[in-house]
Amino acid sequence: MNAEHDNSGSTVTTTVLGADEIILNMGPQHPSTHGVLRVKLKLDGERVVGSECIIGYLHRGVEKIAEHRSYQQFAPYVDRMDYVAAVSNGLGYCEAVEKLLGAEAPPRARVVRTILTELQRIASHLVWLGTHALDIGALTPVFYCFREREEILKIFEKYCGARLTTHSFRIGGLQYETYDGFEQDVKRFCEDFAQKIDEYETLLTENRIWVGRTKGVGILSAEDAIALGVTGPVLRASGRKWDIRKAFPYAAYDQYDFEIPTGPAGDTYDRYLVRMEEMRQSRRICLQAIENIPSGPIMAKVGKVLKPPPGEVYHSIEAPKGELGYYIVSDGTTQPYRVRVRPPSFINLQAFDRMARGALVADVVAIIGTIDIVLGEVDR
Amino acid sequence: MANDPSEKGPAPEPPGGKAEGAAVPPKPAGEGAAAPPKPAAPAAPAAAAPPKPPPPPKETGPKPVPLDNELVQRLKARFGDAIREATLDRKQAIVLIAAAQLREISRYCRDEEKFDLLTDLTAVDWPKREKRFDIILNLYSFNKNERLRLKAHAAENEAVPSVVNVWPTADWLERECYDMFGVVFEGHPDLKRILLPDEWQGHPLRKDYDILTQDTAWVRENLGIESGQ
Amino acid sequence: MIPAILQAIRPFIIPVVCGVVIVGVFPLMAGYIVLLERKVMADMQARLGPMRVGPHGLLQPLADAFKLMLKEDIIPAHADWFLFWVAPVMSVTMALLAFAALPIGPAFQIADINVGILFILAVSSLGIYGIVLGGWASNSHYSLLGALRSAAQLVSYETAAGLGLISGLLYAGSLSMKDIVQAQSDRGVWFIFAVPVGFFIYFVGSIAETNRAPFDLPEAESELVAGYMTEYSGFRWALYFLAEYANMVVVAAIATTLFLGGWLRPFPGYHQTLPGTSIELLDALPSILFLVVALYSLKLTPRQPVKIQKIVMLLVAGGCALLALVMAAALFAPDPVKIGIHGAFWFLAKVGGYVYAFLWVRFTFPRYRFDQLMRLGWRFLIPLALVNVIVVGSGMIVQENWGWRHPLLSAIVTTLIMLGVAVFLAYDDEKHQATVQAAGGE
Amino acid sequence: MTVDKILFAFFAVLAVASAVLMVTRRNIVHSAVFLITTLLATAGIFLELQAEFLFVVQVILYVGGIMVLFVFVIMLVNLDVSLHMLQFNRQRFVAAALGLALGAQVFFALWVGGHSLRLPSGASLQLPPKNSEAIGDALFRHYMLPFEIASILLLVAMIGAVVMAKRKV
Repeated sequence: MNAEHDNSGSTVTTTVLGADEIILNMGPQHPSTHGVLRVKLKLDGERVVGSECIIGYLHRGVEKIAEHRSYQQFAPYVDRMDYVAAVSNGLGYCEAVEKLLGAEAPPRARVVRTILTELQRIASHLVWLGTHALDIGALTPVFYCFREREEILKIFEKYCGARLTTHSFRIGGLQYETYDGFEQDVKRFCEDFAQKIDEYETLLTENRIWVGRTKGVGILSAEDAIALGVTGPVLRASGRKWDIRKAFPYAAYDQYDFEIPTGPAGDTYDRYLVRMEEMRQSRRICLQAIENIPSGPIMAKVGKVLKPPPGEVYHSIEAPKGELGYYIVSDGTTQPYRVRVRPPSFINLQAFDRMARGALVADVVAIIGTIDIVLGEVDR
Repeated sequence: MANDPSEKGPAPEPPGGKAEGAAVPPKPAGEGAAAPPKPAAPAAPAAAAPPKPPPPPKETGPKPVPLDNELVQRLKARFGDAIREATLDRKQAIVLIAAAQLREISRYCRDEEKFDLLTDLTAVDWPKREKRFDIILNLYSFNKNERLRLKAHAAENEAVPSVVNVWPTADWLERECYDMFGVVFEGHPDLKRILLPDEWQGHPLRKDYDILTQDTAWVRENLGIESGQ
Repeated sequence: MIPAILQAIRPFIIPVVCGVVIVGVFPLMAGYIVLLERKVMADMQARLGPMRVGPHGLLQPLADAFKLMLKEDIIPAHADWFLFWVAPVMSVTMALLAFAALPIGPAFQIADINVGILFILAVSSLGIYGIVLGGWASNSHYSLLGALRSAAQLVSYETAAGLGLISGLLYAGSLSMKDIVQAQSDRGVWFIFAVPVGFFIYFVGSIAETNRAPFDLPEAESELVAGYMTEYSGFRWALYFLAEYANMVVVAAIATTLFLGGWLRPFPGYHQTLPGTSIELLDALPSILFLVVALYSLKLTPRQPVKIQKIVMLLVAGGCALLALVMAAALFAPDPVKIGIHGAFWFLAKVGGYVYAFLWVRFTFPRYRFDQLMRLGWRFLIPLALVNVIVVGSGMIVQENWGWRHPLLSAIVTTLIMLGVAVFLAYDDEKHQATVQAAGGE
Repeated sequence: MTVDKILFAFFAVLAVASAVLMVTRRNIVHSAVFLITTLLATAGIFLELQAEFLFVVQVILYVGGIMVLFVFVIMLVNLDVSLHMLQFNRQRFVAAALGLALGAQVFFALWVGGHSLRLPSGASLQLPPKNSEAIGDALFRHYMLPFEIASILLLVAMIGAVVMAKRKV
C-alpha cells in the first residue's frame, strides 16, 4: 500500500554482489513522516545514497486566501499552518500587521503574548520530543510529553476557549483579558514542569541506545546550516548562537533573562539537548513574566477597519521551529495585497537531503524527527 | 510611525549600516543612536516607552522614504546603474536592483557585505505594471545583525538569474516562486513545481488567477471530483 | 479391523489430544498476553489501557480476534500468492510445534525428547522462514527490508543465545528438559546463580530472536511501517502476532527451564518442614500468594465505580481464593499430584515473570539501529558468550577436581572474570567505533 | 508398524517430490523453499529412525542456518533476470532419456539381485537411548582427529571467504 514499485528507478549497479540500489518510497502515508511528507530514498542496501522530498500534499493556498480576506479575517488562517504552535503563528502575523500599521500592542498585551507564546513553545517542543522518541523506538516518553502538553492546552482553553488553533491574539493586542487564576495556573505548571523535564531526561539523555541512535546522526555544520537557510534550534545546535528573541526582540522578550542554548556538533543528539534546554529557558521566561504582568489596556487603538498605508513590511519571530517570517505588502486597501509566509519547517526540511546522505534507513526517521517539521506549515 | 519607538525600534532591521551614514530622514534620533551597537540589547527605555496612542491609523502612517547609507553607496559604487533605488519602509531597507544583475549583487552581498543568510525569496505580482513581478530577497547578516531586502522587477517571460549557487536554500524557494508565479529562474538545477502537482496548469498566486480560472481539468481527471464552488 | 487400527494409533492419542489442546488454547492465551502487554504498557505510560470491551478490557482479546477474523484478506497485486498465503502459517506452526517439548511442570509434557532443548531451538529457528518468505512474497520494499533484517538478525543472535545456553547446559549435563530441571534440583541451585552471564546473554539474545523491542527492527513501525507484515491484514496478520507471542512464551520457557529452575520452587534445597507434618514451609508460598491477591482484590472491590466492575473484582478475588485452596489442598495430595500442580504454578509464574521483563524492556528503551544491533551481536555478545563457555567449563573442572565444594564459589569467580571480559569487550568496541568514525564511516 | 511405514512413505515421497520441484521451478525462491522442504523431509526420516540428535542437527544447521543464508542471498539478487532466462537447454530430452535408462538399470539390478542385498534390521532398538551422548563419544573419542581436521578445513574455508569478500569491499 505504501511502497511504490519504481522499477524504472531500480537500476542495477555493478557492485560486488550485484546488489541493487532500490528506490524506497516513504510516505505520504508512513507512520513517521509526521504528516503527509513523501520522501523518495535511493538506497544501497540500507544506506541512503540520495533522497528527494516531495511535498505539497497539504497545500491549501493560504497565501492566496490572504489576498481575499481583510487583515483581521486572515488571522485565524495562520493558526492552521503550524498547527502544533498556533499561538506563535498568530503572534507573528499580528505583530507584522501592527508593524505595517505603525501600531503597537500595549505592554500588558505584550507580556501576556510572551507568556502564551513561550507556553506554546514548550508545547510544541513536547510534541516534538514525544514523536521523535517514538520514531526512535522509545514508546513511553510520548505519553509523558502529551500529559504535560495537556496542561498547557488547558491554559489555552481557559484563556480563549480553543486548544489547538487558538487565534488568541488580535491585531493591536488581545481580545480577552486573562482569566482569574491565569497566573496561578501558569506558575503551577512551570513549577511542576522542572521535574518533568528531568523525568524525560532520565529516560533518554544518558540512555546508551538513545545516544547511539542520535549522536553523529544527521550532522549539519554551521556553514551548511546557514547556506541552507536553516534557522531555529537546528541552527543553534550547529553552534550558531542566534535567536530572534535576542537579535530583534519582539513582544516583551527584552525584559527577561534567558540563555540561548547551542550545541557543539550539530547532530541529532545536540538538537535534542538544545530543545530540552529551550524548554527550560521558556519555563524561566514564563516564571519571570508571570511575576509582573503590567496592568493597563490590552488593545491598542487600531480601529475596526484596518487600512494600512501602502508599503511593505517583513517581520519575523522565533517560532519553536525557527524563523517564522511574514512579508506583507499593503496597497492601502482593507485587504493585504500579498502575504508571504516564511515557514521555518519548509526551509529547514530542505536540509534533509544533506543530513540524510550516507545515513541508514533508521536514521532517516530520526532525521525527519529532529528537523521538527509540521507539514501544515511546509505546504501551507 | 516615526514617533512610535516600539521595542523593535532600536535593533531591528536595517540599523547598523546606516547609522553612521547620512542618518537619513525623519527618524527620531533615538533610533539612530541605539542602532550602532549591534548586539540588540534594546533595553528598558524602549519597552517602557509609553505606547503613545497612535493617531488614527488611516491618515498618517509609515511611508517609504529614500535611503542613502554607506551600504547603498558601496553598492552603487560597485554596481552603478544596476542599483535603481534604495528606500526605507517601516525602518526596513529595500534596494531595488536590475534583475539581470541579481546573481552578481547577491554574491557581493553575501561575500563582501556578509549577508550570509537568505531568509526568504518570493515574488509579488503587479499585473498592471510593465514588468509585472517583484522578486523579493530577504537577506540577513549575522555579523551586523541587519536585514536587507533586495527587490528586482521582472517581466512575465523574463528569465531571472537563479541564486541557488549563492545560497543553496534558494533551491526550494525559487521552485516555489516558479510554482506560484511562473517566474523562471535561469540556472536553477531542477526548476519544477514543488507544492502543486507537476501537471497543474496555471500559477495560483498571480493576480489574474482565481477560483474560476483554476485548473479544474486536473482535479476532475486525477481526483474524480468537480472542483470549485 | 477397527481394533487393529485403534491398537496402532493408541500411542498417538494422548499427544494428539495435547496438541489439539495447545493449538486450541494457546491463541486465547496469546490474546491475553497481548492484553497484559497493553495493560503493562498503559501502567508504565500513566494511562489505563483498554477499558471498553468488558470490565477493565477483559474481553478485548476476544473482540480483537473476532474483528481480525472478519477483516478482508488482502493479497497485494503481483504478490507471490502461494508463499504469501503459506508464510504466516509456517511461522505459527513452528512456534506452536515447540510446545511439544515444553515441560509445564513435571506432569504436563507432550514429549520428553532426550534432545528436548535442541529440538525447541531447532523448531523455533524455523519460524524465520515465515518472516523471510512472507516479507519476500509481499512484493513490497518495506516487507523485503524487514525480511532481510530479520534473517540477518536471527542468524546472528541465535548464535549468541545458543552459546549462552551452552554455558548453562554444561552444568545441566543433559539436553532433556526434565533432566535439566532435575540437575538443578540435585545441585540445589538455579543455574541463573551458577552462570549469570550466560543467562544475561540468553536474555538479550532471546529478545532479539523474538523481534521484540529494542531489537524489533524487522517490524520497526517508525521505519519500515510494519516490516515483513506491512502488506498483511486480517487473520494472516493475526497469525504473525500469534507466532510472535508463542515464540515469546517458548523462549521464556527455555530460560525458565534452564536458568530459573523450571518447575522448582525458590530455594529448592531448603527443606524445613512445618513442625509435626511433612509439609515443607516454602510449599505454602503459592497459597499465600493467591490469598494475598484475593484479599487485595477484596479490598479494592468497594472502590470500583461501576457495579459490574465490583462484581468482576469479587470474581477475581473468589478465583484467587479458590486457587489458593487448590494449592493448599495439593499439599496434602500424593506426591505426583502435588508436584504436578505446584510445578505448573511455579513454571507458569516464572514464564510470566520473564515475559514481563520483556515488556518492561520494550517500554523503556529506544530501538537499536541495524548496524548497532549487528555490532552488539558480533562484537560483544558472541565473543562474550564464547569466553563464557570456556570460563564456565574451566570453573567446573576446577570445582570438581580441586574440591571447591560450594556450588556458588566457582560461580562467583567465573562471573567476576566474565565481568572483566565484558568491560574489556565494551571498551574495545568503543575504541573500534571511534576509529571507524574517525576514518569517516565504514 | 503401520504408522511408521505411513510416516516413512510420507516423508520419502515428500522429499523426492520436492527435490524434483526444486530443480524444475523457475522462480529461484520457490526452488529454495522446495530445497528446504526436502531437507525437512529428510530430517523427518531421521526422527522416525529415532535419531533425534541427527534430526535436530539437520534442522538447526541446514534448514535453520545455511538455508536462511541461502534465501537471504537469493533475495538480494535480482530475480527478474532469472525469470527470463532459459531454464533448460536443448539437451533436456537426451538428459531425460539417459536418466530414465539409468533408473531402469538400477531398478533392474535391484529386481534381480535384491535378495543378496541384506540390510541390517532392527538396529534402532539396539541403540543406546541417549544417542546424542553416543554421537559425542564417537566424535570426540574415536574420530577425534578427522573431526578436528574437518574443523580446521572449514575454518580455513571461512577465513578465505572473508578475506576474498573483504578485499573487494
